Amino acid sequence: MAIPLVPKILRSHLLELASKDERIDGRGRWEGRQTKLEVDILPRAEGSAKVTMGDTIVYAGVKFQLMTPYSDRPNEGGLMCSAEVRPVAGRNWEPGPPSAESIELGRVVDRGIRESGCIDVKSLCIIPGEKAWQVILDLFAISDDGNLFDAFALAAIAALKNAKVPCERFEVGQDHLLEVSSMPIMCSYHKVGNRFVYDASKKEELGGDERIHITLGEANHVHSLQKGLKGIFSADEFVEIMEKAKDTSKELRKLVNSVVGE
Amino acid sequence: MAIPLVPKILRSHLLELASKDERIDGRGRWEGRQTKLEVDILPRAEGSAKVTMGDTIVYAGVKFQLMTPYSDRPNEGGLMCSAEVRPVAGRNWEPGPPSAESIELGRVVDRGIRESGCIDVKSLCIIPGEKAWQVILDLFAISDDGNLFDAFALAAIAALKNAKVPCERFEVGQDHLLEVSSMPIMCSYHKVGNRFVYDASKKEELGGDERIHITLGEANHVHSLQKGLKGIFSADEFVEIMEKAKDTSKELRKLVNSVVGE
Amino acid sequence: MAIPLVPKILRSHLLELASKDERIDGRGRWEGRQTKLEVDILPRAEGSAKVTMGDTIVYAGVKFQLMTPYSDRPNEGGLMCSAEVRPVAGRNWEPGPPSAESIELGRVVDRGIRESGCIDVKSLCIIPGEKAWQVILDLFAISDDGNLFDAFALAAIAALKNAKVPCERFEVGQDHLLEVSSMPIMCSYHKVGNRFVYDASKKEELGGDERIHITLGEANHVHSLQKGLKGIFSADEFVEIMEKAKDTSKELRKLVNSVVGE
Amino acid sequence: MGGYGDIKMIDENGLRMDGRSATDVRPITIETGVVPVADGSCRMTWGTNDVIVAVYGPMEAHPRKIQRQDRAVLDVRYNMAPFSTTDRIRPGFNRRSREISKVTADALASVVLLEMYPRSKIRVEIEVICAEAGTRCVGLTAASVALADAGIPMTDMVVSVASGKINDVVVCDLNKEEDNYGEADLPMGVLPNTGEIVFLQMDGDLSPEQFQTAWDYNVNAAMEVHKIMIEALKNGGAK
Amino acid sequence: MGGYGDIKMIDENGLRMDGRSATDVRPITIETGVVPVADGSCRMTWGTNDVIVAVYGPMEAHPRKIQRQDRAVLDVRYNMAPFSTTDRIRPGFNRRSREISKVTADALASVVLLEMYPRSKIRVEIEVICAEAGTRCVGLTAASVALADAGIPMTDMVVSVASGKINDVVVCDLNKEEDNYGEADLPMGVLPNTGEIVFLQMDGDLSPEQFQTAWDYNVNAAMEVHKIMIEALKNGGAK
Amino acid sequence: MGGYGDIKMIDENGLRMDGRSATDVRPITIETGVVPVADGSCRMTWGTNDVIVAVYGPMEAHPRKIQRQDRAVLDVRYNMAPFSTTDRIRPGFNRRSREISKVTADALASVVLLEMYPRSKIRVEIEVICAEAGTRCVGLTAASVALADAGIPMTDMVVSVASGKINDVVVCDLNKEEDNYGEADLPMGVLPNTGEIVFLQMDGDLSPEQFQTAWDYNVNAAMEVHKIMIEALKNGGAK
Repeated sequence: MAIPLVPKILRSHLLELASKDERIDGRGRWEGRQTKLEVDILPRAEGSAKVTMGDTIVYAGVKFQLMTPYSDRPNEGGLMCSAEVRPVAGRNWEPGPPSAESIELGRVVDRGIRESGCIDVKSLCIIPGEKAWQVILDLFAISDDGNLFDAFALAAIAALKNAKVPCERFEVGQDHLLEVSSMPIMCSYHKVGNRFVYDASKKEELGGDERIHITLGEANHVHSLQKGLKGIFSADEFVEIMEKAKDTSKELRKLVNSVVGE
Repeated sequence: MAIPLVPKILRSHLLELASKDERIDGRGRWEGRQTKLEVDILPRAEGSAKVTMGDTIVYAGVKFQLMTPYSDRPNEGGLMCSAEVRPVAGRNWEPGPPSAESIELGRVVDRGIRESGCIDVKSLCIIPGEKAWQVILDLFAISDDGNLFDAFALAAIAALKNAKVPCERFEVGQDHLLEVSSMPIMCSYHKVGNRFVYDASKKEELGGDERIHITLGEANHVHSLQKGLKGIFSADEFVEIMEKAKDTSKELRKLVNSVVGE
Repeated sequence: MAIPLVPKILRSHLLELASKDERIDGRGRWEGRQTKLEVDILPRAEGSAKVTMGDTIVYAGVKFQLMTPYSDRPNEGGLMCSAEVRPVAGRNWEPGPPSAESIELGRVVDRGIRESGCIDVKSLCIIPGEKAWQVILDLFAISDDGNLFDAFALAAIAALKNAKVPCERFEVGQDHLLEVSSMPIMCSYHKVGNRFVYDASKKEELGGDERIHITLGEANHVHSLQKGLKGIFSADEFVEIMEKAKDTSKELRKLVNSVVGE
Repeated sequence: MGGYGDIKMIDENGLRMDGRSATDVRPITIETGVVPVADGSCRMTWGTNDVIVAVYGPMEAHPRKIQRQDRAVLDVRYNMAPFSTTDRIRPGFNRRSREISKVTADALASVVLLEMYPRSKIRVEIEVICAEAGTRCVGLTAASVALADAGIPMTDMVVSVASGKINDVVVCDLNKEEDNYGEADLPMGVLPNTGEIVFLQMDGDLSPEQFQTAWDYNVNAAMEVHKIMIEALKNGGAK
Repeated sequence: MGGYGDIKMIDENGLRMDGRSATDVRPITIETGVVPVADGSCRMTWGTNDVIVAVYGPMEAHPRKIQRQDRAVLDVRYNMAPFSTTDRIRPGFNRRSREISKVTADALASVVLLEMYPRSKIRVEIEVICAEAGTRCVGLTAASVALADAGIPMTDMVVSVASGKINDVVVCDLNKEEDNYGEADLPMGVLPNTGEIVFLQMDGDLSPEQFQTAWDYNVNAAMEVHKIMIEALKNGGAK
Repeated sequence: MGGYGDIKMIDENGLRMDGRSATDVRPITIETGVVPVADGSCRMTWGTNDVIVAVYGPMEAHPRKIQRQDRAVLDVRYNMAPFSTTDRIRPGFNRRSREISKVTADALASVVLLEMYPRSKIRVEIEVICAEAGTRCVGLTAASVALADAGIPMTDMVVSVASGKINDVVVCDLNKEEDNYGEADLPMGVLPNTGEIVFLQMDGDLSPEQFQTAWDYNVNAAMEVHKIMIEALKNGGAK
């Protein structure tokens, strides 16, 4: 991303708002933006989802390819997650090889999905040692107004739960839904004006400090964490956002279920 | 290419010449530069040609490799066309990854050859599903004084018509000439001083506007078109250059035949 | 490497010292820095060495992989030598794709090893046409105070002589020492203040002119030469350093034998 | 161009497999303002094609060496999303995309009043979310709308349509199946106010007469598509 | 995280295969000044991990466009040498290394007084010569020591430790075998003076209670490791 | 160096397979002005080698960061055309070409009076159109001629020749077959006015005596080749 030139004035404005416990768009500290989830919207993908969180808009698409299992894991298929933020998504996203920001974004979302074990790679095996499915999950941002992490993670799990394995096209049986055994949900918190807020907007990201990404599964098991950007936080601060993440992840899980069915 | 710094003065000079229906090197509007075609001049290539058009000089070389046909087209070999303009060819051609200019040049010349169907990829098959020829056509500019497009296209078809399939070296039968069933010819027109001229020199390219590339086959069938660079043209303008292209392509076809035999 | 900014003053200082037959660190013209050779110091490598020459420090690591022999050489394995100078090694080594300096360094060290024939690639074959060893020699600089060439070459031959072929891990027999049939030794000379000196330090490299690298084998057979950098030298100058290289290579050969055994 | 086999793409009544006549264009929808953070944007669906264009700028051109003293730089990127086709597209460098980006930029630069913004840059980002056939035409047309949505002055809009040939018959606006088995493709970019051309490519095989028919189909279709563009810009904003 | 098979990693007495208790850290050595040409450097061995860090700077940041008017730029690279692992690592671009470099830089930037050196650059080069498990923690910790060795002012050192889970039991500082079969990994970067956190990653599966245990193990272990760091800096220079 | 099999490359009369004696050089032709748009150029054929060199400059060096205040930058590129060898060469980055470009630049920089053109750049483009053996020598020699053709002042020309060893016999100027089966290769760049050296590489195996013979062969051959170069420059222009 190009270096944004305004953050100093923005920072002091955000600090002032924080002292009155206010946010730049009027939200409460733990309040997310309006979130809309649509699925099955990409005709060429086997699974797809679109997430709109305020002015942040992302797509997720799931494609399948046949692969030969690795010789040391003959009973397993593969899961590949690729996140791209192309320059379409905002003034500061530039063309060229992936930036460190973009790599971190992709890897953190990938770990949230992967480490939850929601896709059992053994279930992707067709003929041991010979043929297996590789699931490719592509995340694609159209409009970045902050918190691409949560938008990507939400679109990712919804697209997976909505994906049909194209057995017929590849002549290996009948089409069926991809098995997704659990539902990891990511909640991200950004330190803005000396305290963490949920679902930071782009302005809050630009004028804020560190961010913390928490991926929770069933029974509030932790599957993935990441602290990003320069900044220091205390154990107490962490305990507070972890508690909030437990509540928020429950609500988002309900949203996914209401859209794709349980 | 590096950004040339003189075009403004050059543009007004060209405009003035155009108003008197003159060209910077004294040629008539539809007059090409002196063109020399030599074939079979690269000892390591199976087919080769060198084209000299005024001070523009290019080589074409044809090489053969064995390939396994693609599984969805088991009866076909392949044709690959690669055009390189390395910094040897002129002050403004710079080292580094291929520029958009260079990519367009290669793809337009490639389409002219490919879309004419002059190489029947089925004739390149040796054993269906197992072995086929890949024809590799390499275009290489030594001196760029304008209109590399036509020079490349002419060298390309002459090198193909002159190519010997090296069956003996690869132990798959006896050497024979590559089958080339038709002869696509490209004619390029550049808008210089508000009207199109044929075979623009480098100076005309630098100070001109858009260019149009027309590839014609037998019976004046159109095989490939490309409008390049910023500029607007009318249907009438296009009709005029299309008629000229019909005449010029006939002459160039004669030249090729006179050098490589029909 | 970034362009160093001090060499003019440095050059005249070195010139003055040379006129008194002195060197910047007090050494004699043909005197090398204190050299320490340690082997078997990398637990994850099958062969390894660390060379300390004054403040220049490098590692060499040998790894083995199974490969399929090339179809035109079914009885041979492979030897690959890769030299990396990462930015850890000094202020002027920058990140990014390998510089021309770095490529030359790697290729010159590689040729010294390869051309001596010390590794017989036929001895690396396990099953002709099917399975062979690929020996990968990685050279890695930790601290560059000049003359990485000799440090790399010394670490390379020591690591090879110390390498155990990991047959057991790959289930192709019993572990055994890699066969190394001879011991090429590189000696490098740098023109500093109008005369060549042995084992130039970084300051001498920065303020000097051309360098000459000589790799000698048994009976003073020459296996590899390289003249690097801008500069002119005479046949007499060359004869002088060649004679010195014969002496010095003998001593270094003794050092290797004393550490890894003959 | 494929031209494979003997598949019949046009029936005895001159109708195509999707029921269109030779001159019919596939259904089109246009929506502006779909990328909220952009200065202008547009989503265009055209048959099963789904293309999103965002425009950023005019803004300062950096690094300085890309600046032009007398006009704005127009930076156009055409890209297909990995999930936009049946076989996934690997992200990264791609010669086809580079060429389409260049000819699209050349076409747009012919109508955008770049001289009004010296030293600045205008970015046009064309993303194909779902591809059928003719994505370069959809991208170029949608880019015109997005530039208008961003308030960038232009001498005219560019409307791009491709006619082609199947079973030796010229038809307008090939769909996917027709494109797979088609024998020629002639994409053009037309200025609706003057009928002039700013974009032209072609490959395949067309006799001089077929070529003229395809050209005429394109110009006529462009006039129709232009009406839909004007309507969308009048309605403004996202639905 | 692997989590494969039913291998027993902890015996009936609660001891691990290498004899450590759940809270024991592997043996650590620290030596400064090991890269003579650098402004500061450190070699840290931690179990079989062997990591070398060199610090260059503060020096002029070039090219100028990377300069910041109000502070130094911290340029951190984490890299694994090709011979540092059982399977050779190919040199070159690597997404994992890029991410670790970034989070390490973010952690160090939280404590280094970058404002003292406007327009300059500080380079931190982390090279893993031999890898066991937890290389990112060793790299970050060793970088703190190397920065101190270079005389770069910091508000505190960063001490990084990872606890994890094997056989459903939380243990501190996983070794290689434990990491291969482990079910979770929680690397943290702790400031010993305040107990605050500047580095945090986690993957695998931890219940809320297990998570708390792993967190506490890390904070306690960091205090121990910090003592060794202080001792090494007091001794100074290479042995 | 190959050194394969027992092929006899020298007959009982000491003649080589192409009829040359041990010290004979292959036939050479030189033509200047072959790249009309360049400031200087040269085509050199040497046996079946066919090499074209173009020189551009002195011209302004940009970007500015590559400029040197006290001299010109010499930018040399050695490249083999894809059709120059029996097996096609893929265009693109190539470590061998990068090294040859560097040592060629180093050799030429030793004789070109770079101090006469501060802040400027001289580009030397060496293109191997057809390769036999010894392309680096042909390239370096032809570059000298092209620089002279461009009027760039030099203290001397560089003449480059390689001697080698086959069947344990030292011979001058290996041809392709000799190179394939040869046991050593010693390319040198000689200044004909002084007999000094600006270019030197070697690989293979040479005893001290063989080495001296090969060296002498090269120096003598260089004097002969130099005459052809002088002749070509006197004749000037393309034939």
